[in-house]
Amino acid sequence: MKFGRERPFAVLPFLVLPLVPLLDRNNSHIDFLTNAGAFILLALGLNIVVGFAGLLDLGYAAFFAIGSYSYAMLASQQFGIHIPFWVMLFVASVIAAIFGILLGAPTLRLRGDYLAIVTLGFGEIVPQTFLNLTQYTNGPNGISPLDSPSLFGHSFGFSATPYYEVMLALIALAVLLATNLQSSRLGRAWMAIREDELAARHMGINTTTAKLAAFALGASFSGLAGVAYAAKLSLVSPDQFQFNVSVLVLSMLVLGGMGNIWGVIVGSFTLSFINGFLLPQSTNLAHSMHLNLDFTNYRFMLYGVILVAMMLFRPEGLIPSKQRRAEFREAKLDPALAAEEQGEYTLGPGPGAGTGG
Amino acid sequence: MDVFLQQLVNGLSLGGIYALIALGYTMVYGIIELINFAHGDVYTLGSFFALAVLTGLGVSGEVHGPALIGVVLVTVLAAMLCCGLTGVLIERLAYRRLRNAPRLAPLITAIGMSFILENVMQLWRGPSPVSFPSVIPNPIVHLGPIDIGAKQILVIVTAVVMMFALQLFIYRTRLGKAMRATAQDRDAAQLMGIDINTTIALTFLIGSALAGAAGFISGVYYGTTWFFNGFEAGLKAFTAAVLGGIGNIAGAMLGGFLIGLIEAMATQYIPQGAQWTNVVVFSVLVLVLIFRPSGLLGESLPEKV
Amino acid sequence: MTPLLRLTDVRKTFGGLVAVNALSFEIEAGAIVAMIGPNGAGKSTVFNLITGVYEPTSGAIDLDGRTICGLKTHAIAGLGIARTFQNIRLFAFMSALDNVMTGRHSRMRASLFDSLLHTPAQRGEEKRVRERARELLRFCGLEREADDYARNLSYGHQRRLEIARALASEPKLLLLDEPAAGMNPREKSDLIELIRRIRDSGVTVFLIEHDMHLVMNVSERITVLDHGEKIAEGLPEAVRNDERVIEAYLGRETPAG
Amino acid sequence: MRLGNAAVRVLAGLSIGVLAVGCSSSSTTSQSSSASSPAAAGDNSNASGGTPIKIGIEFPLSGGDASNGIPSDNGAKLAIQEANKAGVPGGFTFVADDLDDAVQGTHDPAQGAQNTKTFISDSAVLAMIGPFNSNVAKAEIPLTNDAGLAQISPAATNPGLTKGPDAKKGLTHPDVIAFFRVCTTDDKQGAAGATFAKELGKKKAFVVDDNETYGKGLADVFEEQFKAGGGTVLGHEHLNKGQGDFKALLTKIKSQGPDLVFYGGTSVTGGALLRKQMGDVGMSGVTFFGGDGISDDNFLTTAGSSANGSYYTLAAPELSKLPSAANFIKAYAANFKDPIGPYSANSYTAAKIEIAAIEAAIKANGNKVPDRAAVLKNVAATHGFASPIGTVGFDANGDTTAPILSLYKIENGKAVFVKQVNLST
Repeated sequence: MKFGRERPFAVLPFLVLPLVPLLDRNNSHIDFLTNAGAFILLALGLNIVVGFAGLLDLGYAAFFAIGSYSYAMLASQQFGIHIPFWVMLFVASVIAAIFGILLGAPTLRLRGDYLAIVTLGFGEIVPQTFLNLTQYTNGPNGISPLDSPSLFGHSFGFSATPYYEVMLALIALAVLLATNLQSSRLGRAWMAIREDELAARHMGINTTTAKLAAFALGASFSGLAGVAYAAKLSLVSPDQFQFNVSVLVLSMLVLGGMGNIWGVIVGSFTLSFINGFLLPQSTNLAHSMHLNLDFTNYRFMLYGVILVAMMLFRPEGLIPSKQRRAEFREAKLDPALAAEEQGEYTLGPGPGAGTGG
Repeated sequence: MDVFLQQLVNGLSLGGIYALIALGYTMVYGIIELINFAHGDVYTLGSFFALAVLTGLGVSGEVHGPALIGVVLVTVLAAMLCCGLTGVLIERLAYRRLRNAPRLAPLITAIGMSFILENVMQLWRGPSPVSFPSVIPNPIVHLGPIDIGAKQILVIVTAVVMMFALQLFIYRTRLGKAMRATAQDRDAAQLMGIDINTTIALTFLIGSALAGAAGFISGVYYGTTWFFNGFEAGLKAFTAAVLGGIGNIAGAMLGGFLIGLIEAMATQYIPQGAQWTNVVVFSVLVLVLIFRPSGLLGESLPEKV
Repeated sequence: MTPLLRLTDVRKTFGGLVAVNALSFEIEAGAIVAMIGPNGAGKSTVFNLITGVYEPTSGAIDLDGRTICGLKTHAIAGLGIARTFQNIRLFAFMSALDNVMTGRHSRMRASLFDSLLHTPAQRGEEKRVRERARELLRFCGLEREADDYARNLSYGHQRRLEIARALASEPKLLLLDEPAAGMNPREKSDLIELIRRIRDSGVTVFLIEHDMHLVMNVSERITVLDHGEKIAEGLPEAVRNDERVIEAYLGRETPAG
Repeated sequence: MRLGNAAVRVLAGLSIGVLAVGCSSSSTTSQSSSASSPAAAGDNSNASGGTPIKIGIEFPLSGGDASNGIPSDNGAKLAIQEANKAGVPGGFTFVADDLDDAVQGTHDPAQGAQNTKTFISDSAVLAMIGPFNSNVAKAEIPLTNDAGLAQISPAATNPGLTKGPDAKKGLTHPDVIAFFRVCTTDDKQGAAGATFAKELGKKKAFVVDDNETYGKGLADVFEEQFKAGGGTVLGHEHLNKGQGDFKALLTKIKSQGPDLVFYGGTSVTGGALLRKQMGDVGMSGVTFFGGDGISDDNFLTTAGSSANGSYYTLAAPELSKLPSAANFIKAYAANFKDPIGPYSANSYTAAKIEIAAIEAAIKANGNKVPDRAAVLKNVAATHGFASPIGTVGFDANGDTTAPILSLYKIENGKAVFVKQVNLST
């Protein structure tokens, strides 16, 4: 990927977006944007696992939980430990990455759909464990309040703006790192694994290490998002990290375009916008017109429809990576390829995709 | 010891439900290697279909005498038929087009279908648990120190009977042979004149019909149903299928009973065990996949390399 | 002198099926060596054993006098064995250039952090690797296809791209699995020339091939495999006239020529 | 090309999108926000032709929890309607600004916190009613405390919200509390439950809860109080979310021979099924006792005939036994289709208190819009306030000074009032 020339354009939003709080003084709007930002961060992380390396992770919310709980336990009255927010960003991403490796190491050799289910199981175990370990986590009550971050002695307080700016900075960092990864030795290795794992091994790629790296990096992004989100909310509770969060983030990827950083951002923002703004506003509108309609009840239907419709009609997403579009489009049209596609279980095309015959 | 035996019964009857769902999972996986994530929701849908039929028949409590057989037959068959057709519809809409797509594409649509079904059921019957008429009388049989409800026996027996019926179907009938051939090698099966689309649709029909039966039985057994039941039950049933060896009919039943037993025993013997059952079951899933991905009864499908 | 590659009494069984039995041979550095044999003789299995896809049931495989049995495929690749595949296995949706750069993986040093941060060292390396990859594409006559998806190349070009990708790792030993399959006579003669140039650049070449004309033309030594066992070995002329070889081939169908 | 064009297009789209959000959102709220900015409100206050003063209301209004939230929401709205009809000093109009904290049918702390921030950032909101659930309150209390926004919950009964070592931990203003409640707390409810249980002659209890804030809190207090009163607690188990088969758990419980099963939680999270399945394992003779979480129709319909013989406490008075509630019940029925809920009157009372506090503050401010601090001060000073649920006031923690509890028994599929206690000290 030749990214150099486009970098100025990539930088532009990060110059403009920080000014939004100056234009829009409504705290709830900024708050909404900040939450959307946390999900963009999650989506960027999951994109490394699913989009780059082609491993379907259905328990991604578990790492989000681990990041959030790390902050809650190490930066609150819970144990009287008060590690600064900025340090915790780093610490929690490392903790999340370690859990990523712990989960990944034994499971990454599994076939893709089995891996998906193992991660799903992990995603169920983690919040349940946080719920059950009452003496450390306050069980269902969750941990609250959490330390408010501060910068140069100024506490963030309850205004959304500083969190918004931090979130933007984290997203900028994540975009930079993800873009770097994509055009690097490791990024190529992931692509190769996705395309043909056996051939990748013959190139000297240690597929286990490369997949572990994807898992760990994806988890660490999620850990970052967890810290920022928990600090902003000043609360963690186990019910914030259910399966539907994992599916929501996956839907963001599928909608925007797996593998494409900008696509993922757009997909993520679009879904957050629909969720946090469009549906509630439509509901309010309906109520004001005395219609007993609650559009927020259709939220999960929406995720479902996105997953199904996108996979059927535009599997490469709204803003696809060129490579992914080719993979999905041409792979589907090529019956010879379809016949060959039996043994491999990654999100990429099967072995020998499209080159044989 | 008495408690142990009683928990054995509890575990087996809970596992019977899982086993019935797991049969459908394993059939679909066996033939197209797809984790039909929506299967658990088809099971819940079965209970709602059954409930609708019972309401239509005006049944609100226990039924006795010959009428019982009639009511049960009508309800079960209707639920099985509706679920079977739903399964076929899902396959047609969400999976068939993706049969040759990258491996995980249909898994993603399956998750999507699951969410759609859940939401549809929520809109249909509301977000709270709905009560279900008990239909079948539930005399308690005292076997020494153990109490077994008639419904518990029903669940266990149904699971075993369905398993054997399915085995017979798959190994003794022409359609079953077509299914096995398709599972082994789709292209070769096609060359031998087997209609792949029909065969796969049939698999979904049977698997989903079994889920419909399970839905009715669980409704009667628990006296309630809920739009979200299928998520966890489905996940556990999948765990059961994996534990038994996915693609293996007998394995699915064995796995279902084992998962039920694991839950019951974890509840009994782990201090404050009730809150840990899910963690235990999903840990079993993770461990089985890591250490014995082919499951207890090994693998019934040749590895396709 | 230690041979570059030595197989000693290698046996591989799949369940009850014996794929390779009591196979021993050596390859000297700097040679072009071929392995022939009827379909199903176990030739590709030998390649898979050498590259660590399978582990031998018994016997030893040494590279430069050091055993490579039990090593993982990627480690063996790192030690200097590269290969192409019988049914081309390119990274179909990556550009030709990216394919070759990926082939360079084991010779690259960039760590996870280099990849994340694009350190100056990483950037320098990327630049060098990209240049080297372009050179290799030129070497294989693919300079104009550098930015095309691998799957969009013509069949002959795909075969050559596999070779370029394999060469990117600077192997000591290059395994070519039926490199001429599906090529027209013109492409075949280009291939012969390419194989010679590769050997002249210092890479030992070991190929499996059905095309007798190509094999006799290019190879310096030939090993003949039938039913997983070596039935003949030697110079092309000698092998051509070996009775067991003729029998093995004539007993079934004549090899495509 | 490559990423180039795509990236540029995306960025353009993104920035346009964000700007559009900014613009459209500011336009959608422009009517309210122009009126709500403090300066504007100050300017308009003299010519205050119905200038709205908002009361933020925050309940689960969709999904399964809506059956709790909507009757409570209605109660608060009724009080606001009445106040507007009676005329507000300064010519202001009260506006009920209600937000839903349910996500996918269940109350959600994060959503509650979000809603609270929305209220806080809208300066027209001078007081807040809600939430219904304790875990939601837990997330909201630090926010309203920081903003100095008076908040009264009609139903969040977890004692730890206001009392105990953790209650004030991390509050910006631990000395100026902003969270109040008119319901009786679970420590009183749990304790009353333990007392009632003993009065029923029960000695060996097994405690089960649904592992949620409310249920676990209630169950913990019951356990403690039941033990303190000389009873034996054989065990305490927590349910898994979404679980439906409790036979294994009940077998375990049965083997220990309790004469009472206490359940902390709601019908939906397992209470109803637990009771139903007690019959299946031969425990129908054991008394089932719960808190207000099982005081709904769902318990009666799901548990069916097995529900009979169960007891539950309600952290509110039995309205039909209170003469003061008669008018409220009539007015509610005249205004709303939804049946009255156990906490409708509490919610009505909460709104009444806030309205009185705001009106007093308006008067004290020369008929201009008062600030939140003045409202908060008035709310905190509430005492001897006559309401449908009796005479209420707040203690130093913000809890009601008139904790009234009622006990019900289920007979023939109906809840029958047994007795009522006032635990005020």
